Amino acid sequence: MMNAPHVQAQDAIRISNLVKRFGEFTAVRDVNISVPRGAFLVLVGPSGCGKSTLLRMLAGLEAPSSGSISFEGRVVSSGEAGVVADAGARDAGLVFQSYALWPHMTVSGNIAWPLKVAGWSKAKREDRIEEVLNFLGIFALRDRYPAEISGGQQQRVAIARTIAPRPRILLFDEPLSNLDAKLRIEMRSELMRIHRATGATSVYVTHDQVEAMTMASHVAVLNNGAVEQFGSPIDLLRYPHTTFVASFLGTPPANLLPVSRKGDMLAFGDLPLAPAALAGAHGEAQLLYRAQDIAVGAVEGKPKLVASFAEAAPIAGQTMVTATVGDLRITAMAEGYFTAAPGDRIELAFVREPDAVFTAEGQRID
Amino acid sequence: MMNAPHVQAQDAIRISNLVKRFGEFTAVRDVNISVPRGAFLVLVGPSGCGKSTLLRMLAGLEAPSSGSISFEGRVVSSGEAGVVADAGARDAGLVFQSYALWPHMTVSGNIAWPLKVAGWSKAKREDRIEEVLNFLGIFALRDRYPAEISGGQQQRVAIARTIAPRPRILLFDEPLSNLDAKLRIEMRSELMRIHRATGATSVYVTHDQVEAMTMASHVAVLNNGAVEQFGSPIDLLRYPHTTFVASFLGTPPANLLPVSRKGDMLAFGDLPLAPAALAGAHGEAQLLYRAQDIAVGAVEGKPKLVASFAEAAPIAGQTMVTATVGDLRITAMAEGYFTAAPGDRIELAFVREPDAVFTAEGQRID
Amino acid sequence: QDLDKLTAEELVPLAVKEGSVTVFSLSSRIARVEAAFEAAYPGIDLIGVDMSSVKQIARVEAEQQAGVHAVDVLYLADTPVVYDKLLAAGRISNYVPPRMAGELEDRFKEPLLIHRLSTKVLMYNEAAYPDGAPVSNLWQLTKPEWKGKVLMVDPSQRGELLDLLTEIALHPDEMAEAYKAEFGKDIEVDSDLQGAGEQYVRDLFENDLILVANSDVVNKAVGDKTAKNPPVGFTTYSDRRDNEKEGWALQVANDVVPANGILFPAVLAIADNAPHPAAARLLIDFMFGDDSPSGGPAFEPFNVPGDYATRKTITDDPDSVPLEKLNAWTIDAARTAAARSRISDLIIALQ
Amino acid sequence: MPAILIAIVAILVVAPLVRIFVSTLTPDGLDAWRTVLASPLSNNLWWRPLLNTLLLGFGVATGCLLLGGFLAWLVVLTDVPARNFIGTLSTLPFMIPSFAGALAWGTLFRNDRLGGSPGFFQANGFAIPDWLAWGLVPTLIVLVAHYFSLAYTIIAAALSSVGADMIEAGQMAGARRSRIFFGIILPVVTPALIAASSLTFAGAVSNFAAPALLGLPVRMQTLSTRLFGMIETGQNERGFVLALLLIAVSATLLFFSDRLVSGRKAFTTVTGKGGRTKRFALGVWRWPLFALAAAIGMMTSVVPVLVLAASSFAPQSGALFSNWTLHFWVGEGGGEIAQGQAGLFRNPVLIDALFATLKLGIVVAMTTMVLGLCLAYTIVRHKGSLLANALSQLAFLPLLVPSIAFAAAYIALFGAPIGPFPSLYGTFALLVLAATAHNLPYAVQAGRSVLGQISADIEESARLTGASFLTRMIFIICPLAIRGLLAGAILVFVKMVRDLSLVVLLFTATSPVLSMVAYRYASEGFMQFANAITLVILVICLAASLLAHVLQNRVQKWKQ
Ligand SMILES: Nc1ncnc2c1ncn2[C@@H]1O[C@H](COP(=O)(O)OP(=O)(O)OP(=O)(O)O)[C@@H](O)[C@H]1O
Ligand SMILES: Nc1ncnc2c1ncn2[C@@H]1O[C@H](COP(=O)(O)OP(=O)(O)OP(=O)(O)O)[C@@H](O)[C@H]1O
Ligand SMILES: [Fe+3]
Ligand SMILES: [Mg+2]
Ligand SMILES: [Mg+2]
Repeated sequence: MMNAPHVQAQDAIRISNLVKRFGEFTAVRDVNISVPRGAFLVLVGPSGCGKSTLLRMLAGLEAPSSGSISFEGRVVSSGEAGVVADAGARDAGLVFQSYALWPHMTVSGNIAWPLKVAGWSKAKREDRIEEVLNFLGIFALRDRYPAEISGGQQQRVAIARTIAPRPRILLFDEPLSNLDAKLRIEMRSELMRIHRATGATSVYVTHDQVEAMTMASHVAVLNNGAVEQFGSPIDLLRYPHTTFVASFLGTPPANLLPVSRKGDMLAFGDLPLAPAALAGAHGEAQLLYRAQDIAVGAVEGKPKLVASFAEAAPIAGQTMVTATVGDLRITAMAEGYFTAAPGDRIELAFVREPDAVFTAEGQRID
Repeated sequence: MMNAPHVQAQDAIRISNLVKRFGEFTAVRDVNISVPRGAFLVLVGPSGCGKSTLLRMLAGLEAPSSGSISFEGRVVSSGEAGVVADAGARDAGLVFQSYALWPHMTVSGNIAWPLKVAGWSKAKREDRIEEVLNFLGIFALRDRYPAEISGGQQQRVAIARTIAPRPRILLFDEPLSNLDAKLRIEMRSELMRIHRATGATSVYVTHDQVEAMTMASHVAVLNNGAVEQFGSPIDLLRYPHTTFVASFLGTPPANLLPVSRKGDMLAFGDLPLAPAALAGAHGEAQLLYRAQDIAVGAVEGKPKLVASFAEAAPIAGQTMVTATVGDLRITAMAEGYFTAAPGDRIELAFVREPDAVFTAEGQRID
Repeated sequence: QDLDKLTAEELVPLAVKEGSVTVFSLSSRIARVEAAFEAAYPGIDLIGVDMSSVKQIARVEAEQQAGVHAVDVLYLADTPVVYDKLLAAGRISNYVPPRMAGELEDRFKEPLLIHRLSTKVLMYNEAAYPDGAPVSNLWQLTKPEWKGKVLMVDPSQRGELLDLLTEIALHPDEMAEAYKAEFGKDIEVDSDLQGAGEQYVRDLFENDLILVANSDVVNKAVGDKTAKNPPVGFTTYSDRRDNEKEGWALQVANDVVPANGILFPAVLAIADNAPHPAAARLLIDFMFGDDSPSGGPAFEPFNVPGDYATRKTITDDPDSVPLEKLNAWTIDAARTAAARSRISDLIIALQ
Repeated sequence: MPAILIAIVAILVVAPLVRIFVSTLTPDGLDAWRTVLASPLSNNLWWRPLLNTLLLGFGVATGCLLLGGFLAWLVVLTDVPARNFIGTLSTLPFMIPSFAGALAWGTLFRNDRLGGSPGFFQANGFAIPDWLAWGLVPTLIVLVAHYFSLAYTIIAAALSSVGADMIEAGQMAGARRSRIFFGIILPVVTPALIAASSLTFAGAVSNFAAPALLGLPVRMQTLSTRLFGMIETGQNERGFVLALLLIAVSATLLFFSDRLVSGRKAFTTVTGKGGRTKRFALGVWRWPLFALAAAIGMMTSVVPVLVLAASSFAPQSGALFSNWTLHFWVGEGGGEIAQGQAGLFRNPVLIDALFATLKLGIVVAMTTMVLGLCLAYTIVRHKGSLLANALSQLAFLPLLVPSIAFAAAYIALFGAPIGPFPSLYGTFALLVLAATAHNLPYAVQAGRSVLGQISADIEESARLTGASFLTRMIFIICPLAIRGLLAGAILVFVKMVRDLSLVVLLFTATSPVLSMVAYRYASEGFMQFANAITLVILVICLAASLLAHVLQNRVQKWKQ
């Protein structure tokens, strides 16, 4: 379920058996992750699963309850010793989820301050400030105070402030969440450019599928404080180990249909869908169908299901159609622009074999 | 460029000639929008274009510099009279972009307080709190303080607090931005359910294309404080009036290629793409190609372009491939999983006619 | 006025009808007078509020400007200011009880009725100077051997000390004579000054006169029994009564020419439009005590050694220099009031 | 609401000031203006005292900011041991009258300039030069030791609302602790620093006891000693002129310091995303810093309290540490000591006085806080506007008006019936009114520095629920600002229970307050009793502040 950490001296970041408890509550439980220098590690996971907490521990703002974190082979925090290398000594930059801008400084002041602290000369500072301001498209705002700019602008200031001193480890906590799609694409590729140019190691929390897929060299899916699967993005997408990962990644999200063995077929309710052999010896299973494996409208010779239309969204020339069968949401793809009224009955056809099969508990059956 | 407001008494919200200036800076300029009762108006636009400001004026937190806002035919704010009906008197709820939780109250305290103010009985209050907590999946957090929960959890508390008293006008400022994709889909349909069930009129700011497309009955695209286009979501997507709208909406974003007349063809650089007639009398124009109109790899008899690979993201069984030609980003679709190393040269084929043609200044040519 | 002529017995029924009397008093000992008064005249409630003279003056002025007449009797010192701000402005009036008219010296009846006299006189340490005062002429204090060894409360902070210096200035001839006695030559007065008294004030200041914040400091510095070479200071004679309690050896330097300081009065007056005119008069009469040597319960609270009753029937403490023998000038409110601001300006300039 | 507030401030503050001003326009008054400003006397009457006063004011304000700021940082933002203990010690000095500090200084540093018994050092063979025993330097030190707790109180309140995020962002930048403190933390609490420095400045320039006790022997006059002397010697007009000039000077200074916080800069540290608080680990510095803080506390509160206590036990004021007796507290009357006076606790009026004092203190603290909160709120929410600037200036001035002038103006203004309102002469109401106005600066300054930290959206989200202004104040604003508000209330309470002038001038009390009882004893020369009462007052103040502390902890559960 989880990759054992590669014990390599040159791992830029190595997290071993990391645990963080807040009182009774365990926010991070036994996390083991290692990534080499220059890696771009993306953390994804549901709200409240411990991503920010993990990031804060990496930054040195929070001491682990147990386990340890090493940077380049050097232990920087551990459960026994607490925060060994102080936040400031890690040469890491963190974009806070809450931005944490300094309200009494202008936009450029916010960016300048860390540079001052790092002892940059005035001329170098000014150049750099201008550079990052332009880069984030907020040059015109440089003399405003954080209270005088919009949410997305604040978020960009937070990014600018963090990248300006060129730290060797970059930690991003949902840095683009408040930006519009277009800007987000631009920012994404700019951040990647920076990442590549500086050779920094980055850890990046996001809820955006496309970001996760395009930026990551490594992805860790967290669930409830623990790592559910760790690997390259495309591996996770194509070979999810659990239904949790399967349903969490992918645009549009994959469908999981609970099925039970009916004769030599696995049937969803009364509808036989796939050969029972796929599920091995299991009597109950879950079938993973990607949205593109389900068509809207009946297809000759393919199993079909009547569902109630919920919503439709156009995507890449097709339409992503969501319909419900009982409590189950099923997402299918229709060609061109498709629409219907909520509640309309539509037919869904399973045009391909399931992409994967899982046990009822959610483990993959190979 | 903008629909004149329908002067109808029953318009739930009518915004006329609304302007908001902060000192020198004009954040909202001459906005005119009307929506009927029960409408779900989605505001989209780039970061800093004035969405939050508009919402705050609707909520009565900010007085317009000029123009007016009417609810159900009653003027609630205007440039002359300022805020006529006070924020509290509008029966409107706002989910703040910054959450604006009360840090000294627990999660349930945050939700309970508005109900107390509204004079709900204790029993009703408790029922309702339990209901919204469950609905947002944060029941287990009810006794924590805002500082003790994650960003996404805070955001959900902010939603819970706003919807609990069932206001007649619901204003949402990027309410789901910090939630993971899966939760976001659930929340989206739950919010729609609430919206439909209560018949409230909602105004919703989002950067999420899918949210905009699936939730909206009306969409207004804002640019630089002004309404760039207003209409139903599908209309905006299919018939953008300007390149701004065209490039802003749609997943993946549409491509705009600047072309100039070369003989009887419109050519992008040296590459003839479409008959010059499409551009009417214009010598320069921009062609709109959807991502699905551009294929990766040469296609017999179709114009082709060599570009440099930037990134790829799998989406609905295809791969969205982004490549650059000079400064221009072009997004194309490839079948199946496609990948390459950044900088690799790939061929793009324009497999269909452009979807629309715009002047060099960005106006649509019909 | 009719009421002014009535005797105490005649005032009582009127006063009882009025029911109460309010007095502002510079001394908290008014509480003991209250007990005595209410015992003597049941049915008349005495309301005593203790308040410094300055505050009494401020309050009465402000009240009367607002048209409020709430207080009946004022018992206060600071007579030059009282004279200026209250009497001359008609905010208070003088009342001499018929019983006292014959008994008091005239100077104690005009312009305001004087109840008793306090002092600011030159004091020395009798333990350090067992043979008597080290000073016999005020002018000695301007000589180098007393440089930095004369203390007084800053006369720009306290009215009584300002009055002391004013009184010295008001006796130029005596001061000139004393100068001659001390230095054997006629005094040369600086051209900007008027008379030998003012010259004395200047010379004293220039001889590093030490100013302090309150008389306690003077007493401690001058009186400390154990001190080797203690300074002298101008302070209150009656503080000598604390010698034993505090371990002091304060004694008055009485054989000083031309005088060792001043006697200044505490006066009783009736406020303009007093709401209880009869009771007010009755109280003033009462406060002069009975004919016994101690003055009885009404006067006893004020009968302290070193302070002097104006009533002749009241005997002074045997340990104190009797009033007639005390070599101090008694200030005259009107004259002092007239000269005070000039001296005040002089000492401000000397700081 | 702003209109009502302007009206209230006009009545409570502007009217008395105008009255005082008008009273200097009489021929005598005009003469006083001339004498003070343009005569041979003006040097000694105005310019030199002004110089001394400003030196004291700036020196004390600076010293208080450093000392109070340091202690506030230590208590609020670090893991120093015994934080509550240090916190309490740091609030004490303001409750101890400044004369006790001056006396304490004397016990240690007095030299033989005055004769009498020398101080500790001189007695042990160290020659103390005049400049260290008397004048500006000791006055400055004593005043810093007295007023720093005021700065502490206000700065600590502000620091306790600085969210962890902002500090952590500083840590991420690699800044050392001191850098974060001076670069991030102090600047975001600028409003508190301004408030603290204006209050300590005003306190220092209007303090009488310390410069009188320590300055007069070397003929150092400050404006407050001058002013006191002028009024005391019947030259009221000159006194008022000096007071008005002092007000003008201070108002100018305040005006410029106000500009530091009234621009576009925001100081919001309490945001709608929840606020954790952050404590720095001091590591090896924990105990040394604790020792330093405890030493400061010892010197500034324990020593003066000891001196006070000693002077309530010692029969001879010249020998504070010998022959102690409890007589002045509990002794039976009739004996040799104290002319037969019974001990303080046998004084029948004591209990009455105690209750009267508490009533006065509590009522005035509440009225002042309510008005002060409204004013502070208006000033903060209309930051930078003319209205806010005017209110902020006006609300600050009463601090510098001598009580006696203030009270006299009140009698003159409200003594007579005004229109349909009856005369307030001699009533408790008049006293409360005047005291409210007089103490307003503490409430306003303490309030505005914390209110400015609360981001607007927190209140806006409450407005949207339809909650009225009052409801929002009670349930949203007050709990968030509780520490600053209580700090203000305590300051007002402390000031009020010690105040004498206002009380005797404005109120014809049937039962006296403690300060009157103390005055009685003092005027009779029984300093022991007076000091004992001062200690009783101190205990009351301490109890009040502990109560406030408990209340604050209950309300601020979320900060734990
Ligand atoms: N107080 C202010 N003073 C000056 N300019 C302001 C102020 N508040 C907002 N603005 C500017 O007004 C514009 C609109 O801000 P608004 O918050 O409405 O943007 P928005 O559309 O919500 O953006 P985002 O998507 O980033 O939240 C922004 O450019 C912002 O910088
Ligand atoms: N101080 C605290 N006390 C108790 N629980 C806490 C505290 N801080 C965080 N938690 C809990 O720890 C869990 C992890 O929080 P964290 O902020 O790391 O989540 P996250 O993965 O970043 O979520 P999101 O995507 O919503 O930001 C959450 O369930 C949160 O409620
Ligand atoms: Fe009585
Ligand atoms: Mg988070
Ligand atoms: Mg916004």
